[in-house]
Amino acid sequence: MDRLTPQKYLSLYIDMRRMRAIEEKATALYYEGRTIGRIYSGRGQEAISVGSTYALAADDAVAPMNRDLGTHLVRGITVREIFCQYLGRANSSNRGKDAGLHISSPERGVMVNMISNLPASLPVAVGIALAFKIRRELRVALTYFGDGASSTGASHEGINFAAVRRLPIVFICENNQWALSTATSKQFALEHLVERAAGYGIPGIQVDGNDVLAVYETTAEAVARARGGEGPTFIEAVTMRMKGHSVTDPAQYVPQSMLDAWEQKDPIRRFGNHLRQENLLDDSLDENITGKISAEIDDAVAYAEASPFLPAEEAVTDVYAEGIATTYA
Amino acid sequence: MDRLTPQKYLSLYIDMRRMRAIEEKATALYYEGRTIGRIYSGRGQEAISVGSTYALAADDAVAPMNRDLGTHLVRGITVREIFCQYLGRANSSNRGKDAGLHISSPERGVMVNMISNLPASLPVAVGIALAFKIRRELRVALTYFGDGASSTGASHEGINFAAVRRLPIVFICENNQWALSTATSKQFALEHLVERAAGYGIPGIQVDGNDVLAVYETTAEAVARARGGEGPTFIEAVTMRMKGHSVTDPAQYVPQSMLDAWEQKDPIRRFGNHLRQENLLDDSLDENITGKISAEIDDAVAYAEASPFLPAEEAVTDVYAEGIATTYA
Amino acid sequence: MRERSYRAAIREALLEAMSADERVFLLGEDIEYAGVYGVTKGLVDKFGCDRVIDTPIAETAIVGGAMGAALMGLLPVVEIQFADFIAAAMDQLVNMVAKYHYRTRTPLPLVIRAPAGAILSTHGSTGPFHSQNPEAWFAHTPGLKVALPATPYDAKGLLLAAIADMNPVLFLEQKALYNEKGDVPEGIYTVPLGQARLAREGNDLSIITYGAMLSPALRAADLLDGEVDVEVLDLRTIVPLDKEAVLTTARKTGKILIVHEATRTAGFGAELAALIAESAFEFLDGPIMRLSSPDAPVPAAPELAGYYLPDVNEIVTAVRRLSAY
Amino acid sequence: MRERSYRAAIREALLEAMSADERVFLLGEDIEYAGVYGVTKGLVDKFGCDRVIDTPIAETAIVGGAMGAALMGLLPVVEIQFADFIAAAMDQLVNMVAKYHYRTRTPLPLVIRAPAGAILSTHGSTGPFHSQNPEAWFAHTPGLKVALPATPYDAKGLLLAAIADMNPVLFLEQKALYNEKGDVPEGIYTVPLGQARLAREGNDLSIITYGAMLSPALRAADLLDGEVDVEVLDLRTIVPLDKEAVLTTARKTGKILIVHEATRTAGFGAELAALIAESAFEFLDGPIMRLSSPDAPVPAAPELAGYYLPDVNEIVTAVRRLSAY
Ligand SMILES: Cc1ncc(C[n+]2csc(CCOP(=O)(O)OP(=O)(O)O)c2C)c(N)n1
Ligand SMILES: Cc1ncc(C[n+]2csc(CCOP(=O)(O)OP(=O)(O)O)c2C)c(N)n1
Ligand SMILES: [Mg+2]
Ligand SMILES: [Mg+2]
Repeated sequence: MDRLTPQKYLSLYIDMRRMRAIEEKATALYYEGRTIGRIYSGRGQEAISVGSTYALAADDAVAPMNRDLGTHLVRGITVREIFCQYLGRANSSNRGKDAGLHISSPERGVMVNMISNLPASLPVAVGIALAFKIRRELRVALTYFGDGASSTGASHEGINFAAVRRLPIVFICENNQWALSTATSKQFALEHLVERAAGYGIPGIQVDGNDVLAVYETTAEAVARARGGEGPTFIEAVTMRMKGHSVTDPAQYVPQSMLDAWEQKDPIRRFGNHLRQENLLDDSLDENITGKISAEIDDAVAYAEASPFLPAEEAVTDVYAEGIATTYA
Repeated sequence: MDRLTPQKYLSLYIDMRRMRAIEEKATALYYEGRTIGRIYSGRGQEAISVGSTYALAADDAVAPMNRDLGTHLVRGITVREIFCQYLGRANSSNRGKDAGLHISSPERGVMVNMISNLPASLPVAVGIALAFKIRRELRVALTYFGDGASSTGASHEGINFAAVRRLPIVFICENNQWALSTATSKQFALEHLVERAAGYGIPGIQVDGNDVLAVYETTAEAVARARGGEGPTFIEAVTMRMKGHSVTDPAQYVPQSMLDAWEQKDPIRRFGNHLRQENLLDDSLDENITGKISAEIDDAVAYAEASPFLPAEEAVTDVYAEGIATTYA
Repeated sequence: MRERSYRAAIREALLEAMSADERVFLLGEDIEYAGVYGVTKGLVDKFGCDRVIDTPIAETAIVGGAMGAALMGLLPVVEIQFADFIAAAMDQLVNMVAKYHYRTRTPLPLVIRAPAGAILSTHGSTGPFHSQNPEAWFAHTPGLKVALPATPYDAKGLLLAAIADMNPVLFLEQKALYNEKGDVPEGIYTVPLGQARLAREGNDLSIITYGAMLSPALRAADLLDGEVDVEVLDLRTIVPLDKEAVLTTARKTGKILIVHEATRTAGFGAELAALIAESAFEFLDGPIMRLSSPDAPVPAAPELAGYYLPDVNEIVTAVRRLSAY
Repeated sequence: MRERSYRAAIREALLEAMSADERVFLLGEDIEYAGVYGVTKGLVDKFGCDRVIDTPIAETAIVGGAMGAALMGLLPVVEIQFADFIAAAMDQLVNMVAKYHYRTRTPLPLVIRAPAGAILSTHGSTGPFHSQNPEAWFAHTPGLKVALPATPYDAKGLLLAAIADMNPVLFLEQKALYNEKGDVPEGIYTVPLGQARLAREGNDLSIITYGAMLSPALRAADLLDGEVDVEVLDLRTIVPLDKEAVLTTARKTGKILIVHEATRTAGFGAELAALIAESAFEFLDGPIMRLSSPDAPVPAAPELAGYYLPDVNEIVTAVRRLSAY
């Protein structure tokens, strides 16, 4: 496993900042009636998708969920692409046929275009790892799922199958304490969800999901293990969903004290402070970053708004693919 | 928990003997073309269903699987009823509409009529336990599933839900080393399947599935825990499927050495020897038992063969129930 | 006249059923809080968490669990958060639940509520995974009943009938209608499963429909007033199907337009067309036409969704085409 | 003429496809050993356990896993042990797999093989959970293709076409046909998805069918020789549907009997009837009739199953009734 050089610290920080700023902008656009679908915010969880995705090599594969905007940014999905998606334009990942952060980009390793049904990407990511293993490629798959999604049969079947075949995959469970209005105490009878890993015979590691370096390092170790043929790892990244389930959810069921306590652990502020201590960040650089991000977002929103929608008749196209997959030649 | 009195030992022994003899007869009838559907034998696993079901109180509920003939016998399903079912007669549990050991008898606490799809009874048994808990009844549900069925999403969802709500239920996983042709090494990456229990936050106990007293005692402890409000227990009963998956499966994929080794641990012979040591059984009593069982079976087969089939037109009846469930009065 | 929304009518049915019969209880994700569409709001305060039970995200455990409770004499009402997610409980539902009475003659009174269909707003539609109309799968699954109420009155009365029914009933709430208002009597009343309602009498042509498409069908009929005299039949339940009502209107007008929001191929409209083509053939004065969503997932963006979903204008056009035949 | 069984034809297709293209691999329960119907027997010896992969009992992981492999450029052929168990993978199949190309324009070449339909023997039928014909669910799921080969020739050719197709294809092997023999050429050939086959020409009446019902339909037609001149159309795939062939035979004879083994209500026969009632109405000389299993689960006992399953005699009776119209 490579340790991150301090030089790279700044890009982690910037990507977390970008993630938050993009989601804030998208939320504002939602209220203006300008987005397609709802916004699902990963506020407070930025360290997870950003930190973990940094641990992947260029030709690894990742299957992010809807609070994993950081994954897209780290893999090089542009802010323009993201706003085109939020605005449902013809040039977006789903071309307006689907909404939300259902973005994929095979050429940049964002291999699975998530769907709403939970956690449908997980078994697919397992299949990607299976392909790597079949072809003896030293590549790794990474996927995410929620504390709530851990209760589904699909998560069980996928993780168990990966464990049995020792597939090169890393499962990150983002335990953000809530699944919509449901607290984790109603989701599982465990003190720590990571205890489930032992039930699959794979290593389980709990990590502070608000500590981007810890997330990076934990993931990098798991990725190295997967690449080394040692099979899957189950990482529980403990964090907190700081907003409602979606932009329409006031989340009154979340105790304010809980939000207050977690606000203290904000991953961006925390890492910012660390960078300042290390003399990698100061006010002027931070303002500079803020400015760059906001320019990037302004550009992207303008670009997206200038982008056309798909013509209405395309509502019924592309249900099937054309061409043939093999000539058996 | 009640310890079994030695006086009751004999009935455990007799029920195991009955189970084996009934299955042998059913297998013979299959080859004569006289049964409906295939026979799935629990040979070698008799201690599990017999021993565990003895641990239930009269108004507890049980959801057996197709190798759990012992459960039916212990709950008082008659041998006549069993052969009527094997022969698909109108007076059987499924009246010929379904086959195999898909028997239920609500009044005797065999609450779920299993289906082939694995392990569909498990979530239903969880629902039974939920009803007990909702109504604050001190009753317990018991269900079985295979090493193979442990890989399904349905088993995960059911066990986890029961764990979360601390429902009064006992899950017995009959690890008979095989799921059709699939060895456990291809089913899970655990040394012992019981390790999965910890992943649900419930007690897991491994028991020698060929030791009927051990099965009884382990189950009785779990039942007591459930009745005491302490929630579910996951029991792994380690055993061996001594026949093919069904009567049509020669099971050439099973190493002969494995069968030979397990033959030494035959649960009936083993318990018989124990009874002899305790002076509860001798040759003449054993012969007497053999005679009684074979008379019981002969009677049952004759009875079943004399029983009519359902009239053909009833193929399309009873798809829906009549009547109303509540008048809201 | 006591006006209530479709949502309120459903909540009222739950509340009155739970008050009248303590065996009735609710099981589902996030239903303590209110449910995504707020239908179960406040019920936990009245009935406690033993009767309004939040579950993990586990549709198979929910449906199987409800069945177990039904076997023990309770009357479970399940909420699946969106009809799209019923697929995650498919095996329990079609194999265990639907076939149970046939195999054992043990009744399974059990209701599965789920919001179905698309909503179109300024944010586009509810998209491919929160808009589906899977009723045809379940109409093709013997052992299940399927209700799709089109009005607040029916929503309450059909739900009360479904809870009182001895069989598993899939109750597909039309999410586009949650805010629609209509006459809803206080107290318990039932609308029998299997009785269609003649929503509008007419002589020239029949629209057969159900669920969210009733209201555009009626609007289309009004728009065509004086031009084509349109009869509109609201099926209310597709299983049991009121075949008599379908055949009666077919025999009366001889021209049939079937309208539903679900996709076309092998949708329930096909069954209606087949029934009529087999049993009212002699009375037909023209081809049996179907209007539905096209054979594609439900797109999200507004223009795509507008194009995709059947609406009043398309119904008007179809009626004109058929009546000109 | 090279005779092979339907089972052998399928195995040959797998073997030849795997030999010709190393991206093709198999995934499923117990397929190393042979599979329950012996279709994959011996393939692991030839191709090794990296290309014939036994899985845990986990239909959702199997279908999802196959999709992931397809995304990486492999060509997975999944075996679901019985079509009845596809329900356990429903969510992956209808929501993730079926809608993927529409949402992303990423092709998903992926075949799901599953034995469907009942077998009747001295031991009764294969019963409620090993006999089902779920094709209509999937015909109502845009994004999937559905093949139901009726002959050994088509079994091989359609499977090779399915593997070469860029879309997810549900390949429903008709388990009643596994031992049926027929002409099967050596080497790779494909039968295009979406091309029906006129299995018998006739002028008086058309039977439209597919899968296991083709053979009783042909026998019925032979029995009626001289009395009614029956045309028999074998659809081979229901998605894509060869609408031209359906409408051509409908226009030609004007009398249509649709036959399938699946249950009646909202079965695929309804779609065929609806298509004809809409697009060949003027040519009809009588009601469109459907013959199918009744709306009930598949019973196990021999007499029940005999009564339940459609057979030659019922087809003959139905043809006579319709031709007398
Ligand atoms: C199979 C399925 N059931 C229900 C839902 C509805 N639903 C959407 S998100 C959600 C909560 C998810 O919680 P979690 O997995 O913890 O992810 P988080 O939203 O906290 O990131 C639920 C219940 C769904 N999408 N899929
Ligand atoms: C959902 C589902 N998938 C596949 C099958 C086919 N099948 C029937 S039994 C069996 C093996 C079961 O193994 P296990 O659970 O260990 O039970 P055992 O037969 O050993 O008692 C399989 C794969 C099934 N019945 N249900
Ligand atoms: Mg969560
Ligand atoms: Mg086993």
